[in-house]
Order: sequence, then C-alpha cells, then structure tokens
Amino acid sequence: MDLNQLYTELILEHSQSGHNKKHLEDANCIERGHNPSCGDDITLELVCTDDGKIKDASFTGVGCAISQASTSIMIDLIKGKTKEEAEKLADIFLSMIKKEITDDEELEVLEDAIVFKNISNMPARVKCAVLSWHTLKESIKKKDSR
Amino acid sequence: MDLNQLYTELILEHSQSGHNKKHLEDANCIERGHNPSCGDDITLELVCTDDGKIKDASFTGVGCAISQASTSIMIDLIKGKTKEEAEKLADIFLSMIKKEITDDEELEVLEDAIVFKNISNMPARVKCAVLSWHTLKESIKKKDSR
Amino acid sequence: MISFDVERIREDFPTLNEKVNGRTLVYLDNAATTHKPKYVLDAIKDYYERFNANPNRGAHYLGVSATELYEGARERVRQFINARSTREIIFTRNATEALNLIAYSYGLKYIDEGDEIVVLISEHHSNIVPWQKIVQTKKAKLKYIYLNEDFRLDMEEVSIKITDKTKIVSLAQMSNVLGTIYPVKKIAEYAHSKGAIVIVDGAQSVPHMKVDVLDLDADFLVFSGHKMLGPMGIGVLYGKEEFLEKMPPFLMGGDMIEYVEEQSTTFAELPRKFEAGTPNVEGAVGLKAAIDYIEKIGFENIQRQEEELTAYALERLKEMPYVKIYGPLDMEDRGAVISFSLEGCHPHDVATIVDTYGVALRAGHHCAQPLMKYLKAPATSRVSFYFYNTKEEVDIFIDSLSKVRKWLGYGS
Amino acid sequence: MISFDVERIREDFPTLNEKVNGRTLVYLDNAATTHKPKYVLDAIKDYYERFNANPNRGAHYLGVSATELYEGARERVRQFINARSTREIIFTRNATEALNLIAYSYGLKYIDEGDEIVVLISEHHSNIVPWQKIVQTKKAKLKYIYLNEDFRLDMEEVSIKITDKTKIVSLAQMSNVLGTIYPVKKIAEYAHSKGAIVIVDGAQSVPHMKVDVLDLDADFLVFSGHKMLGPMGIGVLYGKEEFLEKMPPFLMGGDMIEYVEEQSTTFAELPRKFEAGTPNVEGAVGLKAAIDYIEKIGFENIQRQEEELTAYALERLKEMPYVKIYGPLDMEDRGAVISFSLEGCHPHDVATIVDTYGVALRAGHHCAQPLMKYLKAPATSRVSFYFYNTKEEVDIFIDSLSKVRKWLGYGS
Ligand SMILES: Cc1ncc(COP(=O)(O)O)c(C=O)c1O
Ligand SMILES: Cc1ncc(COP(=O)(O)O)c(C=O)c1O
Repeated sequence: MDLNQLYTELILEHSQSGHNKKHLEDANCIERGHNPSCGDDITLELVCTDDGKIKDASFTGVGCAISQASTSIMIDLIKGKTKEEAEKLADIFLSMIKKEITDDEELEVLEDAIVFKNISNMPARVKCAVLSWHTLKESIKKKDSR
Repeated sequence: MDLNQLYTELILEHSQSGHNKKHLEDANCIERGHNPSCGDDITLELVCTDDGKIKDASFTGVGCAISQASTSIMIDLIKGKTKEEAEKLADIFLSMIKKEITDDEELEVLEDAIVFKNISNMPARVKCAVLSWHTLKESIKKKDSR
Repeated sequence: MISFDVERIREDFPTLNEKVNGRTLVYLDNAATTHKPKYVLDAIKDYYERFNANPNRGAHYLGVSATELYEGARERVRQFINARSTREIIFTRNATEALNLIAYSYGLKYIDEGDEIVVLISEHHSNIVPWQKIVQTKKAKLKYIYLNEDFRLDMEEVSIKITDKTKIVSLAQMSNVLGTIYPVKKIAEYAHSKGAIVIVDGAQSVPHMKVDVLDLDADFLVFSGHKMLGPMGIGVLYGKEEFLEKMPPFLMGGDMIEYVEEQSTTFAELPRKFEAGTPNVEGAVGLKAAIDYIEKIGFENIQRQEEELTAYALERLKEMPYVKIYGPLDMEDRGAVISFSLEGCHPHDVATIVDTYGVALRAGHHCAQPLMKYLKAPATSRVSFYFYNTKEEVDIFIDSLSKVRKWLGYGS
Repeated sequence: MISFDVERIREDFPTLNEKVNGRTLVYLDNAATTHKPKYVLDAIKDYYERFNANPNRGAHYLGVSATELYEGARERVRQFINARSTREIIFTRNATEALNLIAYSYGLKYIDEGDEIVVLISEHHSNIVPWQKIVQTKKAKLKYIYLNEDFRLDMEEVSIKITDKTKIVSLAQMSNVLGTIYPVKKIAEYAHSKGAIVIVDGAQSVPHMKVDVLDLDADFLVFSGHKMLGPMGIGVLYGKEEFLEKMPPFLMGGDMIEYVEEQSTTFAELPRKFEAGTPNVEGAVGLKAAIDYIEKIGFENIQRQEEELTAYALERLKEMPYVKIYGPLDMEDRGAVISFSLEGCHPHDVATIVDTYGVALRAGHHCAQPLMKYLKAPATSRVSFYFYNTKEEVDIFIDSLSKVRKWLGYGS
C-alpha cells in the first residue's frame, strides 16, 4: 500500500484538527477502547436521547494518526443518527475492512470513512482503524442492556 | 567398534557363568549402584577384614552383559586385595575408560578387566562398564568414613 | 490422496539414506522421534532466509510476515485436529510442556483435597509425574487403570476407577510401549458422565491417525511436532475455550500480557495468554509444513502402510521362540509400536548388536517405569514404524535380531 | 580475531539481502530478534539430515550422535559464559521460560512473607510478571529501583532499595529500551553483602559482549538463542550448582527422572533435572553454531562496529530538533539500542512510514510498560543494531525518519 493512500489529507486533517476531541458535559454513555499492544487508548463519549438518537459525540485519548482519524471521522458520521443506524454503519465499516463488502455503492453510506477501505492490505494497522468502531458497538450494546 | 571386541568370550563367560553372583552370608559392606536410564541395577557385597583387606566379594542384580561381566571381572580382581589397592585399581580402570591412561603396560594390573579398554568408543555403553567400579569406590569411601 | 509409493517417499527423507556402521540405516525408532522430509527443512530455511522476525509486536514488513506465518500455522493446526477456534490452539515446546501447563494451571486451581486423578498404568512419565506433584500438593489421589492380559483395557476397570470423585482423566490415546490404541471416545463419555474432564495425550496418535477433538470430545489434547515430521522444540496444547478461558496463565512474560503495572498485570486474550516470550515461529512454520506433508500422503495411506509393516513384523517375531511380545498380538486397535524381549538377552545388548547391522531400535523403560514394573520387565526393546518404513527393513531387523543370541553366547 | 569486513559478513546473512517494499531491507530490530547466518542454518540442516534422533535414551548410532551434539552444545555454552560445570547449564525455550523456572522453583521455595524482591524499573515484562506472581502468592514485596535523569542507575538508589529483607535482585544487564548497560558486578556485590541472590537477564547483553558469570558473580543468568544468531525455541539458564542442586524441579516428565513409582518419583542429576521431555537438539546445535560464529567474528569487533553505529546514529538523531531520545546520550556504558520519539508523531505511524523505505524498526512499549509509564511515554520507536549493520543503513534510516513528519502533515 502506498503511503499516499494511507496518510491522505482527509486522515491527516482529522488526526490533527481535533475538532471532535473533547469532553461533553452531558455525555450519558461513555466507553473506553484500547489496543494494549500498540498503546492506542480512546474514550468515546455519546449524548443519547430518550428516543434513541445520538445527539452528540466526542472522544479523548491517545493513539496513532489512523486510530485518531478513524475515531473522528466516525463521530462526524454518527452524529444525529439513531443508535440502530450507527450500529449498522459500524457493521458495514467492519465488513469493509474484512473485505466482506467491496462494492463501492454499498459502502457509500460510510461517506468519508470509506477512506479506510485499503487498510486491510496493512495487517499491522487494521487494529488502529477499527478500534473506535468496536468501541461504538460495545457502547451501544451496553447502553441498550442497561 | 567391532562386536567381536565387545562380546568377547571372556565377557560372555563372566556375564553368564554367574560364579560371583550370589549373596555372602558375612558381607559387612553392601552398596547398591544403578543406571536409571538403562535399568542396570547391581548390589555389591564385600567382606572386609579389620586390617583393611577384601576377603570376599560378590554381587546380585540385573543388567546387560557388559555391566554383569564388568562386575564379575572386577570381583575376581579385587578379592584378596586391600581396600587401598582396590580403590587404586578402580581409578586406573576409570582412567582407562576415559582414555587418560592408554599405555598397556600401565594397565596390566587390571588383568582381565583390560578387555573393556575399547568401550570408550561406544559412548552408549560406557555407563554399563563403569557402574560396578563406581559402586566399589562409593562402598570403600563409605566404609572408611564409618 | 495420492498413490502411495514408499520408495519415492523415502527420497524426501535425507536421513533415511544415511550409512550407519557401513550399513544403510534402518530407522525403527519413530515413536521417539521421526525424521524430517526436505519439504519441512526447506520451509524452515525459507522462513529464516526471507521472513524471520519477532512476531506480534512488529509494524514492519518482516514482523507482519512472521506474524502471518505464525498465525497461519495455528489455523492449520486447528483444521488438522478439527478444533472450533484458533483461540483453542496454544503452541508449546512439546507434549511434556503442554501437560505441565494443564497440571500447573488447571490442576493447581481445580483439584482439591480428596479429589481423584485417573491415568492408565501405561502412561508416559510426562503424564504421570506432573500429576504426582498436583496430588501431593493438594492432598488428592492419583489412581491407575490397569490392563488386561492382552494389554488392552476393560471398560469395567474404567468404571471402577473413574468415580464421582474423579476430576481429571488423563490418558495417552496410544501407548508408546505397547502400541495399544485405547477407546478414548468411550472413556471420555464415561468420564464426562461422572463430571471429570478428559486430557488426551496424542503424542503417539496424532502423527499416525486422524484425531478429531470434537468427535473424541476431548477437553484437552497435547502432542509434539518432532514425532510427526516437524522440528524439535514445538508442541501443541488444544483446550476447550471454556476451560482455557478460566484457567490462570502459566508461563509469564512478554506477549501474554495486556497491561502491566508495577504491582499487577492483566493478561492477553486466548491464545496468547498461554504463550509467554518470543514465540517459536520456526517451530510453528515447520509443524505446518509437516501437517501439509502428512495430509498430502493421507492418513489412509499412512495407516495402511503401518498396518502392513506391523502385522508382518508381529508375524515374524512370533516365529522366534525366544521372543516375548509386550502388547496386543493381533492388529485390532493397535498402532505401529512393538515392544519385546529376547530370552536371556538384555535389551541394551540387543540394541547394540542390531545397531551394528544398521538397525536403530530403542531399549529401556521408554519413559514408562510404572508400566515396566507392572509388566515385571526391567526393560524392553522396541521397534516403531512410520509410513516411510518398508517390508525389507522389517526383514533386515528380524535378520539382525536372529543373530543377537549367538553374539551373546547362546546356541541359537 | 579476524579482520572485520562488514560487507563480506553480510553475505553470510541471506535475509539482509531481501527486498522489502521494493527497497533493500534495512533491519534495525535486532533487540527483538537477529537474523541467522548460513553457518547456523547449515548446522540445523546438517543435524536433521545426518544425526537426528531423540537423545539421552538411545543405544543406536543416531541416538548416540544426537546425545553427543546436544551435550557438546552444552559444553560450548559453558565455555562461552565461563561457567564452572555443564551441570550448571540448562537448556530452556527462551529467556522467558528460564526466568519462570527460577521464579517457580527457587521463588516459590525460598521467598517467604515479608521478603523483598528487587528489580529495575526498566525490566522486560519477563522479569516482572513472574515476580508479581511470587510476591502475591507469598505475601512478599516487589520493589523497583528507579533511574537517574540520564537513564542510568545510582548506587545510592540501589543501596536504598536492596535491604536485609531483599532475597532476590533480578535485573537485565542491558535495557532493551534504553540501551543502558548497568553495573551488574557492583550491584551483585552489594546484593550479596545483604544476603540476596542475583539473577542477571542477559537477553540483551550476552549477544553483544563477553559475559563471564564468574567475573560477575551472578547466581543465575538467562538468555535467548534467537537474539544472538541462533534459532528460535532455545534459551539458556545458568545457575550456580549450589542453588540448582537444592531447587525442586519445574517441568516434569521424560528425561528429568531417575525412578518413577506409581505414587512418587526421584529426579535425575543436574542438568537433566530441569529438562523435561524431548530436548530441542536442533536448537542446541543451532545455538552452538551461533556461538562459533560470534566468537569467530570476535566480541572486540562486534563492539567496535556497534559503538560506531550507535555513536553515529545518536549524533544524527540529536541534529533533528523534533526528536527526543530515551536513553543515555553519550557512549559510556550503553549498547546499540536507541529509543526515541518524534514530536507529534505516534511511533506506530513512524514505523509504518519508515517501513515503506525498507527500514524495520520497532514501535510500542517494548514489553516494558512500567518503564513507559515511568518515562511518561505511551510508546516509543526503537532502533537496535548488530554487527552486520552499516553506516549506510543508519543514513537510510535517518533519511526515512526525516520524511515522517511531512507524511503526517507537519511543515518539516
Ligand atoms: C531484556 C530482555 N529480557 C527478556 C527478554 C525475553 O526474551 P524471550 O522473548 O526470548 O524469552 C527480552 C526480549 O524480548 C529482553 O529484551
Ligand atoms: C505417549 C507419549 N506421551 C508424551 C510424550 C512426551 O513427548 P515429548 O518428549 O515430545 O514432550 C511421548 C514421547 O516421548 C509419548 O510417547
């Protein structure tokens, strides 16, 4: 894989701008996710409404450009969606990484997150890209069972 | 090494005749020696006099032809000798096996036991040949410290 | 399955063409360790020349390659024994270490005072001594299932020894001394009905027959790479995920951790929880190649060849009046291992004498002293075949054996 | 000592000529594992093709050969580290297993409530996690010696942490993260004066400098073959005979026994008491070949080359304003390992980017999380040299590193 495809402008922007990297005062659903082997460690904060919408989202934590960007792009995508929609998107993202879905049309719903499509060719970095999406799923699952 | 040099008439005679394989009523110095890895297990019985002579000797136990013959030949050799003499002979025998003494003249005192000279070329069988001699040394050492 | 041509197969094994004491080697010590086909040696060489790295922790090309090869080998082993998940496949040093891992981790945690551990009297020391330690530490009891006159096992004896107190039943699927293949599936079913777990020592079975952990319903299975064409220094522990999950780690250090603080540590997920330190990638790659080779030959062919050789050797041995065989005399449920003794001849002398004819067989207690005592044999000689052995080799062996008694001074 | 020609030496290492991402590999991850010279690979192949057997128990030609090779390797290791006797040389799987052996066998027997075990804050997990288990089991205490600003060690801190309560001091002779070489001999002297024993983790030192156990007065020394040109799956535990003698066995099974009864066992003499199961003869043979090769090159040459590379790399790194180095900045008592970070760049991204230039370095916690926390660095990048690396490789590494920040969107 070419570095140009990995460290794209979009990814660098998200990993450095930090516009989603902050605490939310009214977060009611907080979930930590980590990759012990590489030290990525993020905490996802969601503000969920009673009717199942994700009103706001943010994250804090440390990690590589890939994990930071993937988290930030995900947050942009899920804000305003329902929890079901967000979960669905996470599933599609994970399927894309596993190359179970390859059709670009099907992936269109991921919007900017489609930029991670080729990460599956870099086994050492896959974990970085999927961390936030797994954390999101975990978070929704726990919230629902509460 | 040629089998002819290993299973000589002398060795076969000693391993089968069993003329030294028995219990001694008046044994006053009994020592067990064993090679756990091949199952050789002998008990050496000595009748030592107060003035330090080995008046009689015998052995019991199981083992291969080499260990049985080596024991029997040793017994023939040490009977009637003093303990010091016997210990000296054991040292010479062990030095012969380790190839530290190679001069036939020096080895002459071992009499028939010189037949084991070439066993050092058969690493797997060295242990069988030296078992009784180590047992003898052990036995004399313990007797002396009593 | 390819057609089976033993002469062609032997060309794959450089060692089989070695000269020993001026004679061509006749290697009949396969239960101790097998030789390695070029395919396995090439896989090892290729690994070191092109992909060598410390896996798991590398973001660089070689690190990723080594990780993929290592995990690929794990998946290959999973398929081979039909485990559900690679989380259930732990690489160890050998079968012995795998049994120790179970004893230290499962045994020390789950065995309590008064509990019973049951093994067969024919077990290898590796499946006895670790349990002695556990029962001594825990004031538990180690019980032995004895054998029938025909060196086989009676389900009645099994049902006497395995009781409600039994927590672990640990047994070799095939005895490395007698050649007996035990009815593991039936025993497992009975043991499970009593609430015991079942550990299968597959050191002698996995190389020679299809072993399916789901079919056997084994809770654990252990085996060694070096007895199945693989390199030394690699072995496998299979364990059902539900057990491995709740067992504490055994060896501790790099790779098996999640977070290490100064005073405490959380542990990695399966299977890494049980793999401390730099993994033996070479060993895993070599074992994978060995499995490839074995499956290319096919267990059907392997078993047919081994059965032919064993039946023939038994027949020839039975013709010799001074030979006593320790093990089943017919071919039912028996593998390619034959232990025997020659009247008046110590096994050690037998080994030395046939060795001068190029024949490699083993003499001694075969790491099964309790069995030897039970059989009242201080030691035996043993031949053990693999699929690369031939009928001609059996003939050379029998020929050399027929000369032993003369060398040792007997009339015939 | 032969004259040192690095280009000729590199021809001995097939992997060093591999292409990675279209570029020639620049392998700077030698602290994780080293590559293997043909001489070692040939020794392994030769062993399998001509001498392969299960040692210790064989009366046949191959069994004797394998035993001689295995014991010959032990004697070679004894010379190499200047131990008194081969009884003091135990072959293990790797350094990690050796440390676990000491912890389980010595630690569980001799550590009591209130006793203290002292390690350095820079230890590898393998020298931390086993001790956590011992102190938790025994209600003892694990204490850490911290480092100075310059990543070196102060004897005052040593004398504060090692007290009359200290029973074990266990430390790496060289840190795999910082590159610091610690004054083991002085520490051992102090520890002994307090009645503690000293365990030296030589995983990073033994491959790179002459380690003499008598001179250091180490009670135990552990190291891994794969970090010193040898194969994976073999390591060494050295222990003073007086300690090994009184320690209980660790792994149990074949080869480490004397007599096995149904309910009890007596154990073999040293060193076999600690070697259970089929030994890894291949590993021992490969390690012996690696030692031969290292001594042919000569530690004087090895250290001169490594020092040159390390000094040069430090100089080049210091020129980069956004680079922070974790470890001594001068060459006094330091080995060929350099950890660093790039401002604003995560080490994982650094590794990925330089990898595309063919440069293999390591990113992460290097199995030393307590140190990382102490340094307040979640992760670092690390380069580590061996004698086969060149100045040109350092240049390629620095070049690739200088491009990292641009790739990650920084101005320079
Ligand atoms: C200082 C130190 N100790 C111990 C180890 C563990 O070595 P191994 O993984 O070969 O057991 C390493 C290597 O990773 C090391 O660098
Ligand atoms: C039945 C059985 N179990 C266990 C073992 C131990 O295998 P390893 O020495 O490879 O650990 C052996 C082989 O010696 C064996 O035959």
